[in-house]
Amino acid sequence: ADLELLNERLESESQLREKIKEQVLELDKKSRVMLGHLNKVHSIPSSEVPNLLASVRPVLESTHSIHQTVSQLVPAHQFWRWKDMWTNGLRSFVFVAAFVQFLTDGTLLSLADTTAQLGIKDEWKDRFALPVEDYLHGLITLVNELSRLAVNSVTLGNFEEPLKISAFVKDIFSGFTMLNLKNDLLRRRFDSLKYDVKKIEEIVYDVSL
Amino acid sequence: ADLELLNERLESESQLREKIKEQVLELDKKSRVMLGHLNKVHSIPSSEVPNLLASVRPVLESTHSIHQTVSQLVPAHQFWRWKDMWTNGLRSFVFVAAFVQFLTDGTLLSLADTTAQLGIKDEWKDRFALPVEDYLHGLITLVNELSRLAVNSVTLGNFEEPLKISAFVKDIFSGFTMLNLKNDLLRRRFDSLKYDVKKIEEIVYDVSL
Amino acid sequence: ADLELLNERLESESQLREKIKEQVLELDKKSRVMLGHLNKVHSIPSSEVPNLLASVRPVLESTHSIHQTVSQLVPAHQFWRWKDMWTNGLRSFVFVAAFVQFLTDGTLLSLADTTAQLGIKDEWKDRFALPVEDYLHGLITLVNELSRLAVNSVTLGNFEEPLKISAFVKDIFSGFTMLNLKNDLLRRRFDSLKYDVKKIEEIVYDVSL
Amino acid sequence: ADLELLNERLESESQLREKIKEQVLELDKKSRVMLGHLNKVHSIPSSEVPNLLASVRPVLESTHSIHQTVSQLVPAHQFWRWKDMWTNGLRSFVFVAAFVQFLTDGTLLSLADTTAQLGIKDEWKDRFALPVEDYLHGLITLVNELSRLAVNSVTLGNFEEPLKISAFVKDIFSGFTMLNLKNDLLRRRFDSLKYDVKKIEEIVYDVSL
Amino acid sequence: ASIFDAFRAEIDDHNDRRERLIKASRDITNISKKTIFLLHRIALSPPRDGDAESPEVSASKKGRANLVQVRDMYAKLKDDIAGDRFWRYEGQVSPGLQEYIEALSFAHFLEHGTLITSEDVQRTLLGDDGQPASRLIFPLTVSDYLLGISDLTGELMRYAISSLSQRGGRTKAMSTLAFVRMCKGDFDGFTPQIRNLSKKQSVTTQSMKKIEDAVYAIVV
Amino acid sequence: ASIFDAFRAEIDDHNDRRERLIKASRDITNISKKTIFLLHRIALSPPRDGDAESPEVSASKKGRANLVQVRDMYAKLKDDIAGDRFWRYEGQVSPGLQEYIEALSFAHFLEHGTLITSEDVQRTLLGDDGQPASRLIFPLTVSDYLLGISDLTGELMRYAISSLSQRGGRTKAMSTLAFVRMCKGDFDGFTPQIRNLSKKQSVTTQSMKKIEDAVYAIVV
Repeated sequence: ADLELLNERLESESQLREKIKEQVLELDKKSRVMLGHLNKVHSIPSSEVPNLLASVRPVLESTHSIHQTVSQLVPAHQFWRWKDMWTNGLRSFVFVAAFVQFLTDGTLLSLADTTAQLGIKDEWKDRFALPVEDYLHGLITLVNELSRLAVNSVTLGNFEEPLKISAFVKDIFSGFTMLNLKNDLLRRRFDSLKYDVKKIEEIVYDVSL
Repeated sequence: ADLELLNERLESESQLREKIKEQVLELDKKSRVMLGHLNKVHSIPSSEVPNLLASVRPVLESTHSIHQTVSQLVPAHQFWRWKDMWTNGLRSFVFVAAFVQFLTDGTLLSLADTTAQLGIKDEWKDRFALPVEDYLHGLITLVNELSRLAVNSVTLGNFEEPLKISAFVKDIFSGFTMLNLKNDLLRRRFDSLKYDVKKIEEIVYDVSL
Repeated sequence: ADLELLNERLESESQLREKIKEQVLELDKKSRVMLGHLNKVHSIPSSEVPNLLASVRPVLESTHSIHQTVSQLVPAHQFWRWKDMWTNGLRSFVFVAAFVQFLTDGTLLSLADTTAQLGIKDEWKDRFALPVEDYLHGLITLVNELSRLAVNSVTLGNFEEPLKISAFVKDIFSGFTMLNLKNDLLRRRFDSLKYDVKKIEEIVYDVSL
Repeated sequence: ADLELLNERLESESQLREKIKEQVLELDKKSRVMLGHLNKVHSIPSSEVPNLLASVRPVLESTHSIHQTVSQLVPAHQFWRWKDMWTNGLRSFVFVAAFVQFLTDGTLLSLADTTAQLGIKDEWKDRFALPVEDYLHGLITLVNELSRLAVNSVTLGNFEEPLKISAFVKDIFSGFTMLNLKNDLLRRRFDSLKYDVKKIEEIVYDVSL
Repeated sequence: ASIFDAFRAEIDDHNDRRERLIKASRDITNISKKTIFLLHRIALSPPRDGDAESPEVSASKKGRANLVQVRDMYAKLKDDIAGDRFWRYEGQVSPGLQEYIEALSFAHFLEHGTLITSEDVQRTLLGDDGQPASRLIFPLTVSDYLLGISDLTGELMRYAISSLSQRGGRTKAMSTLAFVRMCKGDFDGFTPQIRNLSKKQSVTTQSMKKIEDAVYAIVV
Repeated sequence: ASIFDAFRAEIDDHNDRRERLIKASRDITNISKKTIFLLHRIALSPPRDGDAESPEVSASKKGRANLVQVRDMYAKLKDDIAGDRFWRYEGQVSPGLQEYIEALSFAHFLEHGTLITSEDVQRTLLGDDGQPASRLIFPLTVSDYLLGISDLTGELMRYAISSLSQRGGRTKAMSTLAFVRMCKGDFDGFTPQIRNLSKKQSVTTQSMKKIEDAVYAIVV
């Protein structure tokens, strides 16, 4: 009788896993669509960037309702149990939001603003939230991408962009320097940021000659 | 400013981790003490078992206050975030409690009774609980140990014990057969139970000749 | 346009996969139920075996309609494309059918009869069939189980059973030795059969004393 | 009794480890602060460098008392037993001290002077010292950083700096080539120095045009 | 034990067929690799006065002529991979097939500057009579097509960077870069469904960045 | 670059010393392994009439005589491992040292049936004058002691199972089993502090179960 009860619990967990997985697949699709759009930023003139961003923003907004659905599926207090299922998607949304913001006005999107842009509500916090760590992962992806953008904007004849990128990235880098990171993936990704910073500085050097 | 805030959060998480770790070290000590005691069951006559169990029970009870401390350290809703830190200890407590129960009266300790014996309160459930999975892990360890006990009790001239063990283990095994297990560690450990069951049956066979 | 076409193909394949998976979950449940029943054969007197088999047969028959559903889902000539999804279940059905047959009249169920007992029609052959390899896997599982049964039947006082098992298993074993198996799972499982055969021989020796 | 003795030894070692760890965390904080400050050297005019160095020097000096504390914690003749705990911090202090010296007067800080600047006393030598290996690691980090500085100083319009850096780095590089390094981390890091030297030469070439 | 006699024949047949297909796959891989080498060599050779066609077009023609051998090999094996057998031995057939697709798509790119369609690839795998669908030697899976093309991007990286040292190389490199970017973008959507594609996409991304860096170095 | 001259000498010294110690560790490992083989052989040989001592005691004596070579090697190396240097080269010294402890503790067990104390092990590692503490060639770490003894349990498993086929083997096996159980129980408490001990404890557990199964097989 005890084992039957346990089996019911295992069954309902496995059903819940399936339901969350469905939502996660949706989120992954949206993530790929946005990354596909943003990838074009490397080959278009800066005049076309606003249109590009205009095509990304509604997709980003469309994640809100899925986040809400997930927040309703996750049982109370079980955010940390299930979060691994959507962590990758969430980190790429942070990247997308922060990249869009940078391309829009050159500023850094704060954690609070990112949370808002992803439509994540504070009252879901025991079921769905944006942890600091994932926000930081998204920013590192942004720096990786910006070092590529610095290269390609010069190729397209835009010599101003690397300067803007360099200043922006230096701020993020010096912010990270102050953080007391554990010896984990985030730490290793931060260590590799140096190469991006250096590469961007070399590009600024090249265009300054 | 945003990054400073983030750093504070990272710092406080790392302090919390240290504090929980201290408690986990205590739990691990108790676990080793009890396993050390119970290990003697393989080399003593059955008449001495009650004394042995009497020395284990107070240690098991002494875990209650540590569980309580951990339950107070873990922030609300974050059980699943931190549980990996003490999972191993918890599983060995399940084993200890279930082994003590078997040695006492030959019955199987239910999940609810195990939870009670470990002093885990239902009202902590978003901070400290005994998940089904860990209970099942403990039972598998019990079966592993009982196949060893079957061997050694025969060596000590106790030919009744294997019969008792065989019946008990068969019930657990057929219970597990009904469970819809994911393809994970628990599943693999269950698959290996067959060998224990078979070994115990062969011992029963040997003593029945 | 080409890529869209590819995408449509993948989508329809993935829908098909979902549909087959649903059926496979049903098959797995039936498999668990039958294995659960048959497990009792190790602890009941032989007089109760017919009743036990009577409870298994209808479940085995109930797989026919699922096999039919799967055979209708799989596109023409694509049996080998999808079969990995249900191989485990199918092998355990072979074991169940062959075990039931052995317990009924002590004979070996042929490949053709197994196919019939599982309700697999010859006209489905490019969509659903019972390959030799899976039939052989089922037989190996049967031998594993019979070495266990030999032990337990003696314990229950049935000294005839090991003799019956021994003769039966020797035939299967010598059949296997004729096969030129590659270095794959089937080969490794066959290599391990030696231990079962030896174990059964020892039991026959013990009871002949 | 012997085992109890061993346990006491382990306990006291583990307490010592905890105490040293506390100090190491302090050293890591100081390291992060100084690296954070020095990072600004890449984006400020050379006239502001003296102020920057003035903010770093007191932090560097504040490590003396921590080094002293560590030297008192470590038992006689056990320097190499514990040094892994603070090696990373120590190497980064070597880098900081040597970088500050270079920025101050363009000279290379010797091993003896580095030892003095870190407040490491000769009489501690069997408990706390600066091994050659760690000094050399610090110098390699310095060269890595100087190739970055060469790039950024040109961007800021300072065309003298690369010449100064180039001469300085060549001396260090030719010093390293005299060493018979084993195939370890130091060797691999030295091998990568070639790229920095080459990069700096290209910059000198560019500015000489 | 007589029932095992029949099993024995079937198992031996299976093992023999498996061996034949593994060997054929190795041969096809070799032909494809040699063809790719040939494509690089001819396409990057300087155009000579009086040549009616560009080096790329002539590379492509020679390459495709070379690859007819592969089709012939498949035609010879057709009993071993007909119908359901293709799916049974997919694991043995795929490696060579993907190399073939890589070579074929490279030849196609050199002549047309576009991505060869899966239909075009399938069309090179018809039976002797050249009739459509019903005469397929075997069906081309989406997975083999995409994974074969994914390998192409690494070759295109080498091709683009080599061509940068030639006259007109920058234009060539830019159009190759555009093509690689398109592959990267178009294939991203397939990563969840196609096993191993995601690893190959990372390689494609690396190749793309290498071309970008090389083009950048020419610009500044 | 003159400052690098001094570094050069120091680095060369370090590399040479490291090599010397690695070589010595290998030699010590060989001597220890041979000694263990000798211990098995003599201890399991049938006692002969008229022998003053049991095979175990005579094995132990010969084994310990053999192991004096190891002490002599350490004494010869003492400058390379004196004081703080021991800690610098611990990684090179440990492997041989642990094998030595395994052999020494086996010899001790055969004669006394008990666990050799860490003090007794340390006593075999004194300088020439045989004076205590101040004359240690190097300090014995808790880790080397425990890891060396942990390896012993595998040898004891082989010893116990071999002896079961001899007269009086069951008693011998039972007392060996009791000893292995004691090692297992006593060392469990050290697993969190000693790296790699937990892996060796699993091996000890396996050895213990093998002896238990072997004894069981004799009983039924």
